[in-house]
Formats: sequence, structure tokens, C-alpha cells
Amino acid sequence: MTSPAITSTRPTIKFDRISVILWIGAAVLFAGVFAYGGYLITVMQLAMIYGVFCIGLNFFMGYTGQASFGQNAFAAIGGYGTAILCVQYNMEPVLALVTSMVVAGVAALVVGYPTLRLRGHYLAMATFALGLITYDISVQWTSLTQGYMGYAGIPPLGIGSYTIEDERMKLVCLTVLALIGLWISQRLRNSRFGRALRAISGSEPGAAALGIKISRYKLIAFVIAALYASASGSLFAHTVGFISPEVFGLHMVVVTFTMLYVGGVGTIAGPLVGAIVASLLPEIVRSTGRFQDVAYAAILLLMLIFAPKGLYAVGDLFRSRKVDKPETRA
Amino acid sequence: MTLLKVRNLTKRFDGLIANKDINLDVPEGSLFAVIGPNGAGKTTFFSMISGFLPSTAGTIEFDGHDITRKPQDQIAALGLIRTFQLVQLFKGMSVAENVEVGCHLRTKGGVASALFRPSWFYQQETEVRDRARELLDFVGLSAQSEQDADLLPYGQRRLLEMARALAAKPRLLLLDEPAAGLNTQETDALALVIQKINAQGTTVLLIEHDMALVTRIAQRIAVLDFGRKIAEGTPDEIKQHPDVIAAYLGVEEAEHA
Amino acid sequence: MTTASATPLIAVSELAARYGHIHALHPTSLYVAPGEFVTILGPNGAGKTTLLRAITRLIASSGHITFNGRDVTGLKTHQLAELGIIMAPEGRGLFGDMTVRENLVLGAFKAKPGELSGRLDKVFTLFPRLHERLDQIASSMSGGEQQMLAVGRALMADPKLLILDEPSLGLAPRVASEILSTLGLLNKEGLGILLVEQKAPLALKLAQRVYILSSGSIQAELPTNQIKSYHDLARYYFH
Amino acid sequence: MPSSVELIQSLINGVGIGLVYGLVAIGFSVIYNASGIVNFAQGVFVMLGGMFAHTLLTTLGIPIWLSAIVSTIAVAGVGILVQILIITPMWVRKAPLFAIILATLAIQLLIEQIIIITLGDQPRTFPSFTPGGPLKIGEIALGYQLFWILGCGALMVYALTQFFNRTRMGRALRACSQNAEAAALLGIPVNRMLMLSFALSAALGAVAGILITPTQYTAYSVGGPFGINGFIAAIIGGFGSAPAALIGGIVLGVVQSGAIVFFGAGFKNVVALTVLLIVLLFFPNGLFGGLAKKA
Repeated sequence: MTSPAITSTRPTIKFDRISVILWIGAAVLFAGVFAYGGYLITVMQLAMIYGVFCIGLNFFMGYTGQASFGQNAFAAIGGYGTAILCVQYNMEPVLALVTSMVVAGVAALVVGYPTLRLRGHYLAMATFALGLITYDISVQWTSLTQGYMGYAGIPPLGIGSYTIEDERMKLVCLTVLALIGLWISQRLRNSRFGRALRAISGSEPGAAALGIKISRYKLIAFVIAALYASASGSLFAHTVGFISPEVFGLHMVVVTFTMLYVGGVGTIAGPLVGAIVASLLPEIVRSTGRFQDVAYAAILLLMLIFAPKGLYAVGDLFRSRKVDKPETRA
Repeated sequence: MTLLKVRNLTKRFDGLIANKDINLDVPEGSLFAVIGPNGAGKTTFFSMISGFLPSTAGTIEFDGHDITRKPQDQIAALGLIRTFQLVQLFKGMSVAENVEVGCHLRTKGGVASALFRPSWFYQQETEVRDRARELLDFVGLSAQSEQDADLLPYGQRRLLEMARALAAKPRLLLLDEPAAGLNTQETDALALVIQKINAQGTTVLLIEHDMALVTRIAQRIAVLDFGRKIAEGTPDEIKQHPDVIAAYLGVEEAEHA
Repeated sequence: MTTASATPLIAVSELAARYGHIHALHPTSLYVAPGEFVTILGPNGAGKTTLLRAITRLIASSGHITFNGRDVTGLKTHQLAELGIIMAPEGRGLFGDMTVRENLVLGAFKAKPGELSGRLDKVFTLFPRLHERLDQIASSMSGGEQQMLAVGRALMADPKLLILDEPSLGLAPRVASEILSTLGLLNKEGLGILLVEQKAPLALKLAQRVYILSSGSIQAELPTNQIKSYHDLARYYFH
Repeated sequence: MPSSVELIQSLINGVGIGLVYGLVAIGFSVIYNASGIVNFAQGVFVMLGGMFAHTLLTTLGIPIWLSAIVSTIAVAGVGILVQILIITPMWVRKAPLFAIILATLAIQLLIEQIIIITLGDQPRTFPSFTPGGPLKIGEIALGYQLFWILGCGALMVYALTQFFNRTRMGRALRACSQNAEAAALLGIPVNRMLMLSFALSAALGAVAGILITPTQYTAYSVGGPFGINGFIAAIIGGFGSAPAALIGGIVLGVVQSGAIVFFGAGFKNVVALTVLLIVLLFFPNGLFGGLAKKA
């Protein structure tokens, strides 16, 4: 398939200095975590799971320019779907994951159709309400969700008799899945479909004037984001082996938004970078003991005040604009 | 042949009449201009034609299709493409990508083709990129094609918006005050581009307050004042028209002239 | 520049503004002498509104401004208003959900309570119609009445310099000339006025001096008695 | 089916808590109208009001009326600090909407954690303002605190209406919400008005928190629920006038109380949020249309 067209396809990742440093840093980090083992492995596992969630969120917020504060609802559908199907019905983990994604996608379609007419604060609030409703249902509908107790004993990922039990192997598997997720999102982004989404984000009137059906594209992006969220919910269930309503609560909204913000909304690698950095941040401030959460919130606020468009935008200040032309440098 | 046919088009906002019984026939292939002082209702008129504002009364017919109160994307799909007074570029996309979006109506493909990429996908992408390059050449922006669109100076943004609209291969191109905020050289460059577009067979309907530009390039001019059409004719007829001079320079002009 | 021998009421030098990357206003200098009526003419999109917004610091702008000889470059919009630089903005800027009375009283935000009734009386003498409509909601009035309210409200602030941005916009000619002649009256009482207009004859009758703005910079400065016919001006519109 | 006594009792309680939601809703509207910002951290002001009053009352032994006044002023101060230190700097830097929402959520997290560290994480309460009660009407019991809530709530709304319509500052605040540029051109210091709006809405939240604490409890975590319910009430009321927000709150309070009777306590938020979604989708300008004017 090495047609000339492929070579002229715009590179998905810009190989400027900062990106290279970032990728090297990530590699070193992974090697270190791998060697060190222990608790850091769990931290990185969670970072990858949240990363999958953020890739989807980035699709909806970054590329399409719409705010959703309720993606945790779809993560809950994924998590509970997997848990119920695996624990109660002994379904294959992979099959359970896919089934839950289908359910989440249909839910997003049904919910998104009326909701996406709203904009700005109202869309944010309506989606926020969706997340909270899902949380309350997961607490209250005890016959289905076992309430606050949650589900334990969810089997790890695997196919047939082969299951991934080793923590290091789990991390490798999650990392590969997250990278596949990123790759898919890149393929979608760099296409007629992705261009239309980014056009909507740039200017809705401009997009409409060129014949783009805005509501339909927003809805598709919302469903895609829900599929990612659902997948990450399922992965959480399989990796940790236990879920409860708290996992998919308000905490998840704040954490994932922080990640996306730190990594840079609308950037390519932002969701994954943000997920790693923001997962490590609490570990760094952990040394402050009982001031840990205060430090976390204070750092977040300082970043929001001084770099309101994300840390990626700070990097932009040091980036020469000419570097945006990789073809001529190659 | 008449490409755009407007009959008794009227728009009321809360009792205020913005457009009143406007009739207009834009012949295919022409370069037609609508002018009028600030607040005359030009943009309202435009927004109704392009489907961005529902009309209160009247009909709009484009290429034989009734497009009154049709949604914007359907009107665009028929080949009626507009630009905006406040340029609506896609922020965060490069100059070339902006034009590539313009090809939306003339291409196909959704999620599945983006994911699985059959061979036509690559062929189409190549065509889209070539088309974008061609159009950027045409408006003179090829050197900036990889830049972020929001970094362009104002005059070039207008040109980019025009290239983007052309990518949709419009039958009728609506330009909303394309010279607003441009300096003299930029206006001249723009005038040339508009004339070239028209010469290549695209019908152009232009809203403009820059009389100098309009009288130079338009073949026919309609004048709006207080939401009504007060005159229509060739540039020379319009320049001499007492009502037009009055509308632009004020009511007492008629006495002084 | 033919600077008046006395200190100008307001003097603006090298004022420039941009929207993002767009130079909306190139470095511009102008002045208004005490008691002078100055009009800025220019076609649509020439940067007239931007110039006024830059002077009143509604947008960030570079350059210097002195008022009554005092450097007021660093002051914010509301501080300039306290000094007496009052603008009735483009589109009138009324508080649409509030009554005529409330709008007027807000105009005198900085006034001492005792001064209020005197100022109200003055506005009612100039615009008796506002007195009749005192408890009407501003947005429910006709365009002409709204413009009267905008001017009246600005007068409530006891301006030293009154700036108006196209007060005739969208008004029937008779109403527009009624409002503009009131401005002439105020000018005769010694109020400095800076008026932006698109329609030339009305504004030229009143002004002592005219600036012509086009493409974001001042193209000409003329005393009105030197403009022999409107066809002199027409070339700025029709070229 | 619940008995009619049970139902009436719960509806009366619903009116009480609804008034409190209404006060929070007014707080939301005051800031939103002045700046276009939705302060998602509005609920922490409710929490701080209750916590401060409790501390002054029980630890320092200050009488309740003085504790209430001092706490309200202190919380208003917190509101001003939030505006000066966080909102304005972000506003000036043209932060995107989602960043400001995230910041208000972070403010909530920060203040909650500071309260845990300084005052602890245990729920607490203080007695009703007047001892005794409840008042019995047949089988229906009315706690004395309910009358305090009704009285103070009505008084606050009356005072606010007077403030907005009769005073120079109140009018200026309304002017800023309708056209901030025109207000600045008349000499009204817009930024100081924004500060005033934060102080005012924080004080409203504090009063709500002080009033409601005797009927239930306060703890570091009560801000979230109050904030969300207050926001829902504001949406129902349409972000318009103070009375509309108050009615929005009462509607919500009554619906929630009814939901508790019919579906159990666990579903009161599901019902409230469903009401929110219905209002958003079918009455996008609020039940009283206040939002239409902003658009």
C-alpha cells in the first residue's frame, strides 16, 4: 500500500524538539517504572486507563469543541456492564467489554440527540447532570449494581484460558491498548470526518456554510467519546478487579478534566501525556501528607490561572512556528 | 438565465422591519452587488438567502429549487456558498486544512472509511490536497499553506475564506462585505480575485459598502436603504441616482446638488 | 497640525489598536479644543468606532491621551468617565430592561444626591419626550426615543467632552436631525463634542472641524468652512 | 401509598429546604448576570456559613445572632478573595469556559480540604435558633426553625429586591449585567461591581447554610449537593429575578420531598436532575424566561 499518497499524508505526530523530548521522557519513565515495580506500576496502569477515557474526551472536547462533564456516565456503563456480564453471566472478558461498549454507544445516541442542542454552560450542566444521575442510579439500583458494595472478583483481561495476571504484563497490555486507541483517534482525525469535526470546533457558522451537518457530526463525536469512556470503564474493572459507584463519580470528572487540561485540549498526544503527568502529580505531592489534596488543588488552580489554555500552550511559547513544517525538514 | 430569484422577501424583528418586500434577480454568470449604508439591512438579507436567518415572508428560489427557510447545509449542498462579514476561519487548523474542509460537499466518507481507508480514500485525500494547493495558488496564499489560519493578517484571511468557499465549487458565491477592514492594496488584490472567480464562470453576489470597489467590479448593483430596495442598475446609473447619493451622504444632499 | 494656542480639551497622539492580528486603527492623532464641535466622517468600516473605543479605553490601545492638559493615558474607562469624558456608544448601549428614569439616574452615577434633580430638569428641557416616558422600559421605546435617552443619559453624567458614535444610525431623517440640532445647542453652551457620523451634511452643519477617516487612519483634517460642496467629500465615498 | 399526613409534612419540609436552594440560586444568578460565569463552587459558601457559625457558636460561645452575622461577613470575604485571586486573573487571560468551570471545581476541592484540616471532617449541627417546638397542627409537626427559614428567606428576597431596585449600587450592578461597557462609560467601576456580586452571592450562600444547619447537619462535604440543587433551581427560575430563583428553589424542594416519599430518599437527586434535564430541553430559557433576555 505504499502509494505516493501515503508518503504525502500529513504526519500525525509532529517531530519537533519538544515532542521528541516528550517521547524519550515517556520511554525512560516506563523503563523506570518497569524496573522499580510495586506501587508505581498500579499508578501507570491507571494512567493508561484514564488515558483511554481522555482520548475519547479529547475527541469530543478538543476536536469538536463541545464540553461534556458527564462522560463518567459511559465509563460507569462500561464498568458495570463488564462486571455484571463477567461475574453474573461468566461472559468472556473481551466479549463483555465489547458488549458494554455497544450499550454505551446506544445510550450516548439516545441521550445525545436531545442534549446536544444545548451549548456552553447548558451543555456542560446537562451532561454533568447525566453523570450525577448515573452515579445515583449505580448507588440506588442495588439489585443490578449491588449499591455501595460494588462488584468484586472481576476477572482480568484475557482470551479463553489465557489471562493476564502479572501486573507488569497488565501494564504492557494497557499501554498497547491505549496506543491503539490513540492511533484510531488519529486516523479518524486525519480524514474528511475529522476535518469536519475540527471545522465545527473552529466556527460553527463557517462549517454550516460549507454544508457540514453540524448536529449529526456532534452526535457521532459524542458517541465515539462514549465508546472510549466505556472501554476505559471496562478496563478499570478488569485491571483492578473491583468497582464501586465512587470509581465513576465526580472525582473521575475532575481527574480526567485535569488530565486533558494538563496535556492540552485538542492536541494529539495530549490526553495520554496529561494522564501520565496528572497521575504522577498526586504521588509527588503525597509527601505533603495531610496537605496532599490542598496541594493538588492549589497546583491545579495556579496552572489554570497562569496557563488557562493548558500546559501544552506554555510549550507553544517556546516552539518556533516554522517547525510546524516537517516535510521540509525531513 | 436567472440563478437566484428573490420575491417580496421580508424580515421583521420584534416589530422592527429589517427587510421589506425585496425583489432581486441574479442572472447566472453575473457579478452582482448589493450596497447600502450601515444598518440598511444588507446582512439580514444575506442571512436569509443563505439560510442562517428564517424569513418572515417572501420566497427565495435558487437554480429552480425553492430554498425559502431551508437549513444552511441543504442550501450549501445546492451550490450556494457564503462567506462572512466577520471572517469565520477554523481556528486551530492550518491554512491548507481550512481549504480542505471546503471540499466537504464534493467528497464522501465518514467514520468507516477513515478507519479502514480503502484505496479510494487515499486517492480522494490526494485530490483534496491538490485542490487546496491549486486554490491557495489561485488566491496567492501558497506560501502560507502550513501556517495556522488564525495567524494570517486580515486581508489574507478574507482571501483564505474565499478559497475555502471555492473549494465547495459554488454555483453562486455570496460575499458579505469582503473589503471591510482592508487597506487599499488589500482591497485591490481582493477585487482582482473576485473578478477572476467571476471570469471562471462562478456567479458572484456581493454585499459591500465600499462604493469604489463595487462600482469598479460589479456589472449590476442593487441599493438597500432602511430595509428597502431603492435602486437597481449598472454602476454608472447608480452613481448618478439621486436617491443613492442621498442615502449615502444624507437627506439634504438632494437640495445641495 | 494646527494646534490651538489654548490647551486642547482632549488631545490624542499616536493612538493605535488592533484586534488580535488585525490593525484596526493605525497610529492616529487628533484633538478637540474647548467648546469645539468636531466630526469624524468616513465610510463604513473605516475604523471610526474603533477609534472611539480606543479613546475611551474600551479596547486596549497604545498611544497618549491628555485631557485638559493632564496626562490620562493610564486611566481606565470608568476613570475617564469620572473626569468628564462621556461616550454614548454605538448601538446606544441602553440598559434595555430598565426604565427611562433608571437609565437616566444611572447616568448620574457619580453625582451627589443633591445634583440629580437639576440634571434631570436639564435633560427634560432638551428632550421633553423623555419626561413623558419616564416609567417606560427603555427597550420598548422607538429608535428615536432610545437615541434621545442615550444622549440624555450621557448628559446626566455632566460631561466635559461628549462623544457620540453614529447617533443617526437607523433613524428617520427628521428624528436624526432633531437630535443632532440638540447637540448643536449644547455645543453653543460650551460643551465639547466629538461626533462620528456616516451621513455628511447633518454633521457638517454643526461641526467646526472635520476629520476624515478611512482604512484605519486619518486621511484629511478640514475646517468645515473650507468644504465648498459635498462633492468634495463624495470622493472619499465613491473615489 | 404514603398517607396524606406524611405527604403534607414532606411538602412543608420541601418548602423549607426549597427556600434554601432558592437563596443559593439567587447567588448563582447574581454572579452569572454580572459576569456570565457560572460559579460551580457556589455550594461551598453554604458549607462555610454553617461551619463558621457552628465554630463561633460552640467553640467561642458567641450568641447565635452575632455568630450568624460574623460568619456571613466572613464568607462574603471568602467570596471576594475567590474573585480577586482566581476568577479575575483567569478572566483577564481569556481562559476558555471549561478551564473556568474546572477552576471553580478546584476551588471547591481546595476549600473543602482546608476545612477538613482546620475544623475536621465530622458532621456537626447546632440547635434551632429558638428552643422548643415543634408546633403541632393536627398530626403535622412544624419545627420552629422552619419559621426562621421562611422569615429570613422572605426578608432576604425583599431586601435584595429593594437593593437592586432602589439603591445606587444595586442599580449599578443591574446596569453591569445588562451592558457592562455602557456602565463603564458612565463611570461605574465594573470590576468592583463584579467583586460586589461575589461578596453578595457568598453572603447569600452563608445565610442559607446558617439557616438550614439546625434542621439537618453541616460538614465539609455538603457544598456539592447544595451547589447542584441551587444551580438546578437557578435554571428552573431562569437566572432572572430574585423571586423567580426563589420560586425555582421551592419547586425543586417540593418535588424532591415528594420524590423521597414516593421513591425513597436515594432517588431525590435523580428526580432533581431529571427535572433539570426536562427544563433544559423543553424550557431552555427557564420556566420564567429570564434567560431569553440575556441571549
